[in-house]
Amino acid sequence: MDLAEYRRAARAWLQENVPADEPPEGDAITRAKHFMAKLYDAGYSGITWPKQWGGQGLTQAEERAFAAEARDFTLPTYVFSIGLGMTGPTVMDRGTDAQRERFLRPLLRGEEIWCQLFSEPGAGSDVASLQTRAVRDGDQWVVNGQKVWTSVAHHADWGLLLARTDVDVPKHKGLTMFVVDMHHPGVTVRPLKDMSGRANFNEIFFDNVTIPDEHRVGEVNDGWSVAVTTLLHERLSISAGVGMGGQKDNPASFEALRKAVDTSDPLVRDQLVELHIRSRALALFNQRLAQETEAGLFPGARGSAAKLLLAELTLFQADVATQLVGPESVLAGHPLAQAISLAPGMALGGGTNEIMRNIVGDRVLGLPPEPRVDKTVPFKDLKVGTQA
Amino acid sequence: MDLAEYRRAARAWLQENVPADEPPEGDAITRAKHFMAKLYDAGYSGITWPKQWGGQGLTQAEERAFAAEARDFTLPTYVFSIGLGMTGPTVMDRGTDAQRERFLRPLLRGEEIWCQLFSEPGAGSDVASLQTRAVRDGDQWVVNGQKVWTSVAHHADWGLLLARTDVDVPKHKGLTMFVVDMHHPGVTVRPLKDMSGRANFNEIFFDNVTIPDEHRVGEVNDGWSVAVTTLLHERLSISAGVGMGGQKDNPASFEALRKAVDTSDPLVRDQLVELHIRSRALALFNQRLAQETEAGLFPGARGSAAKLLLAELTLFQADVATQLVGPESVLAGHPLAQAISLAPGMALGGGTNEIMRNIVGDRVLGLPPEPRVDKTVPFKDLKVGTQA
Amino acid sequence: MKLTLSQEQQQLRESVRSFLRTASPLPKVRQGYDRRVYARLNGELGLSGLIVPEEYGGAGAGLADLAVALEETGAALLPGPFLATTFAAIALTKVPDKELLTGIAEGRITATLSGEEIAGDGATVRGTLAQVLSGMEADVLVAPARTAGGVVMVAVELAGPGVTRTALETLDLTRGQAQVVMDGAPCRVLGPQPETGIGDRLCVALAAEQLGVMRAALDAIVAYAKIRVAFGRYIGSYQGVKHKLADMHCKLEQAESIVRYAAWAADESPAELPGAAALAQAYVGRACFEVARDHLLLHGGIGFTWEHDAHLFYKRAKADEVLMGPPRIHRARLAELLEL
Amino acid sequence: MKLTLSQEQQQLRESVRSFLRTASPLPKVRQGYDRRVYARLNGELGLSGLIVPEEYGGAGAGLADLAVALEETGAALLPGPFLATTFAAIALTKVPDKELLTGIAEGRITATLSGEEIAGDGATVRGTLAQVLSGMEADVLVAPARTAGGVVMVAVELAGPGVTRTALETLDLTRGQAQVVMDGAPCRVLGPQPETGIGDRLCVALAAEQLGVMRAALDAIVAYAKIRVAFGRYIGSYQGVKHKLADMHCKLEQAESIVRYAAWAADESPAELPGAAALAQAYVGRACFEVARDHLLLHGGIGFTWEHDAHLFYKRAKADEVLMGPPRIHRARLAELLEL
Repeated sequence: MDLAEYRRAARAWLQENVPADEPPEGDAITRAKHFMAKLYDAGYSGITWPKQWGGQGLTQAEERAFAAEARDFTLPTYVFSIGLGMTGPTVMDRGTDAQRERFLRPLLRGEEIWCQLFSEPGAGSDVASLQTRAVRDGDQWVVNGQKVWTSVAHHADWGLLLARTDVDVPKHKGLTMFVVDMHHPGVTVRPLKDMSGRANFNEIFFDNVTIPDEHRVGEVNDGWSVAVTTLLHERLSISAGVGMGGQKDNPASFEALRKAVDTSDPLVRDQLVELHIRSRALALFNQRLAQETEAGLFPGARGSAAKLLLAELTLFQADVATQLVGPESVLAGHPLAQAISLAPGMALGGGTNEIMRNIVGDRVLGLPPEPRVDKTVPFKDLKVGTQA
Repeated sequence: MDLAEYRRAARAWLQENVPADEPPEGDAITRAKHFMAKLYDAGYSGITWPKQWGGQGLTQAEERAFAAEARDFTLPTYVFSIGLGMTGPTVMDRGTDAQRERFLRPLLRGEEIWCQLFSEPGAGSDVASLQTRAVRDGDQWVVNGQKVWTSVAHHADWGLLLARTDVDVPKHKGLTMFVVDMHHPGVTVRPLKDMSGRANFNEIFFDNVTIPDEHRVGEVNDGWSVAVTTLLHERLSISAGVGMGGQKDNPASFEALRKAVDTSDPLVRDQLVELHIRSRALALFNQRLAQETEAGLFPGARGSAAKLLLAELTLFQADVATQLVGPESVLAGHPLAQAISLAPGMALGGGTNEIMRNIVGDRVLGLPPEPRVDKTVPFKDLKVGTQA
Repeated sequence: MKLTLSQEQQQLRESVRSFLRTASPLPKVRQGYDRRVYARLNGELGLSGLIVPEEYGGAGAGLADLAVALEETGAALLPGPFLATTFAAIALTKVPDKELLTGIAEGRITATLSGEEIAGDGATVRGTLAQVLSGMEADVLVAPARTAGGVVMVAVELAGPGVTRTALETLDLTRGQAQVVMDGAPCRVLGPQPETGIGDRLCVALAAEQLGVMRAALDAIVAYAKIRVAFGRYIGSYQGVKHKLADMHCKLEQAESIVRYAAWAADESPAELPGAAALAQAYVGRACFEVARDHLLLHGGIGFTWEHDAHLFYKRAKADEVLMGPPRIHRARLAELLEL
Repeated sequence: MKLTLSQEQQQLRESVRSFLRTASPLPKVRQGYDRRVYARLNGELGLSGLIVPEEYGGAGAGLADLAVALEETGAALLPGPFLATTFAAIALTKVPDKELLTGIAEGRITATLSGEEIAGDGATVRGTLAQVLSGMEADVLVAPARTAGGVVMVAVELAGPGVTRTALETLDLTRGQAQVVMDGAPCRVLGPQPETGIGDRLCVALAAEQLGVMRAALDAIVAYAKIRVAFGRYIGSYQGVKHKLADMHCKLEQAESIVRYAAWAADESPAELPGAAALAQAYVGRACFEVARDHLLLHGGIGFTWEHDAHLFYKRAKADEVLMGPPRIHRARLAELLEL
């Protein structure tokens, strides 16, 4: 089957099978699982993953073709995105065959939901300074600590957990990666409300939670290199998504605003022009990155530039929109009140603007690194988190 | 004599004695010296300096009163500003009595002109990394090296020179301060053109220039602490001048621009409004600092905030002015062509914007310092200047 | 021109600040308007009567003093109708009314002010005001009403007959608004609408509150930058953070200078007031939001959570920025005053 | 839409870049226009004929290719009439003239273009053009002339009778202008003035040059940040410098994307061209100056000296930004095209 044909078939399947409207939350999980099962049966789940572990064994070309078609639909697969984009690929790359056998197919078939457990209240940008401890006890590990910023944790069956297993070595060298059963006693999931009042994240508390050693991913104390694999996959899946769509429902977009404001005022018009310029500049940059990717040129750290620009644009849009619309924009029911409340999220999720600038400076421009004070000190002697 | 009377007398003297127009360059030095002599005879030179060394022994109150009156005049004393504002006070604070006796009165009487010799091509923001060497030879020192950014050096009789006397200790600990005779053989002054084509600075080359040890200021290897004294006086005299006047002749000022551009265009009007807002914001900040100073509250490092804002405003003004005026603004004869060429100077003289932000962050906000890699290494092992 | 605080003003600042620190700390702010705090604020500190003329039982202070108080209520994100009552008091000093001014000075009456006109017949009013600041908490509405005889200022009891109030939640969790519908609501005519000065003084008062909001936001993130560690260093030691904080400090310095100037102009130099007031809103409103925004962002992920206070400042700053209308109106006013 | 370079375009870029690196390095740029460099540029590389149709001896390329070449001449701050001749060639592709196009393609003729109208009678022209790009170096002026029969495009020999040229120094040391006064100067009518497309293509061509200027400026300061030490560390390791460079890189990425898009639109999608051209000037002109300005500032004191090259980029960037008029005209055009 050639690529064009593959694409047509994918489109036809999507048209027939994607539910027109997203169902309400509670039921959504059942329907999402049901949809993933259909996707799997149709051969569109794990397109590039090896057949041995439940994938289709096809190439990036088919994957991109399907993704391009899928962009016109809203697939109800959000709760599987962490598993498919980050934790699944990590198990594939770094897990044992037994782990691959156990975890990958149920993920592709939509039977099990995954979350990722890296960040902590004291370890955000600096994930490797995390404090959650895993202590060996025979052929299992006992985990205590707290994680945060965990999406879909309240639905998750499994979590990919990074924990500290040695405090006597520098921080990057005492971490180990595990798969933890989210239904295990001692795992508490607490919803975390963001500043708009929505609960899209969770805090997770571990109280003497045990993990069998066979659920360890990679070697003991080699967890940081496993985490780097996961974060690489995360960056790939974020940068693939950056700037794609999203403006359609944005009340602060150029198209939405031009209808909402008085364009007979030249100053208002000029603000809209500025919004147009910035939106187009970023959209074209994203399209250029996508064209490069399709041509086989991997954008690498340049994706961080796109992410930084998106964070800035998101804030700028909501800010200028509320200025243009004026007093009514801050009424609770107004879409812009929600927009301005959510606007900082893009800058704070997936790496702050400062982290993005470091990445662009270090990896794109090749600038000399900041001197590091935390690479050689044993973890127990290191300043971490929040302290005077 | 009470303060008001002092002020009236000062004003009367200024009205009678300040030449109406500044004379052309060559002759200017003679006239400046002549004027300084008159100023000295009238008792307005070194108002707060001790009588013993030629000053008037009065208080800050008289000094401020005279300065306030002098603001309405253009005193032809520019070539003495380094001596009066920086090097003279340093000799006063840190010199021997013999040095005070020798140097201060001739300075106050306008007989001798001074320059300051700290910066080098490889040591700008980081003055303490300078490389000019002074090597002891009996009761004198032999100097070799290069200085840069030296104002009025081509007219100077004396220079306050910071040189390295020990390379085996960390960089701040191997410097010594000297007074160098600018007429000594081996001192070469080369004018340095700035990007506008004007030569307001000089490069100074020292080729086996000798200095008698009695012209050393402070202890051997204690030059950095002397330099800190000088830089403190420099900062005081800069921050005293920041934002005072200056807009009158600025072709990029609000008042100049409103006459030069088409204000029927609402976008042009709004740019002028922005210019007005920023100019007023800084002018009011400077006035507030001045009022605090008059009330005896020393603004300290907050003056660096004013300097940073002035650097940014200067660039913004020239930038927006050329945008508003359009193509003719870049013709060589247009005042804005000169303005945009000189605009970066404010950000590059007296500390870059980055240095100013460090000062504000460290000393005003009390933020933790950057870890330093250069404080303990012997100078000879330290990376300095420009190198791969 | 006086741009620095007098000793008395510094004492006023200190007393309001220390009162609010204990009586209305941030955790309490989320619970909203507390009448008991207001009673003490007005009773112990006399804040409600600060600008009420002495003949009506107030302290007869000017806007320079008021600005000091508002800076502190702003910094504390004080919930409830303090700013609204202040707005009304500013208007009432131009159409003095003994009952209202005395009531405000004694802390008995909370009030609010409408900039929009309603319709009146001298005894009753009718009309709809879409967004009245603290409209649910205020006892009295002061508003311009167009009557057959011209525009007059009237006072309407908001809990009285003919008035329907609907609470409006806004972005700013600490201060709500209300839709107020009046249909034959009894009113009292206070006098003809003053020609100038009210709107400008509101601009100055709001700018003073904004100055407090931005100062508190900057203080909060500076304090955090001194205790939060990333990669083994306090985040405040990174130039990426330090330089941004320095820029925020520069904005604060300029904003304070403008607020002092505008308050001085309101008290001492009427000819300068319109330009100073427009300058205050044009500069301070923007600077306040930018500082509150960057303070939130520099907190990192925790700043995005509901539990953290950062969003309270961010939202107050945005709500304040558009309180008097789209911010461009202040720039347009400046253009006009500068005769551009 | 094609936003990436083809293999051929990458080769073109490499050959222009390596030619200019040796034939016109920055120290040489200060000496101004060198006819020998132009002869080789046009002879060896065929740049003058790049967009001249094949029937007139050119390569018949589109703006996407031209943009690649202009990016490199911009990055090298190539002095002299290359951009001016390119502007004229863009106009001439719309009113083809064998003599001029062949001459340009062969590198025999340098030309310039006026956007302003002069007056003509079909045989001679008169009028004053205040600022003609490369007016002293160009052989021929192409300009719209208003005649009794309408506006036509004419060609005027600038060294010919009836023409008085006065050299104008500008901020940009690498490229001068001239005042051109024509009083009965003989002209040749090329054809009626084309209705659309010239101005937009000039905007795109200029944006391509600006993209090159900003890229070269960013490259220069990034290289310096890797070798300049302050306080014992390379300055590029400080976030104060690093983060600014990252922001400059972001501007460059967006500018390149816009230039590729606009050049593609000029070649392939005429309906999109006006909006793309205005977008290119509105975004790239500003970004180019900002990057050139910050690149100069980040050099520290040395960047302020005449001897350092930083000011050459800064001045070219400013001169380019206002070359087509006050930059707000591009924003106004966008507003119009967006039907705001």
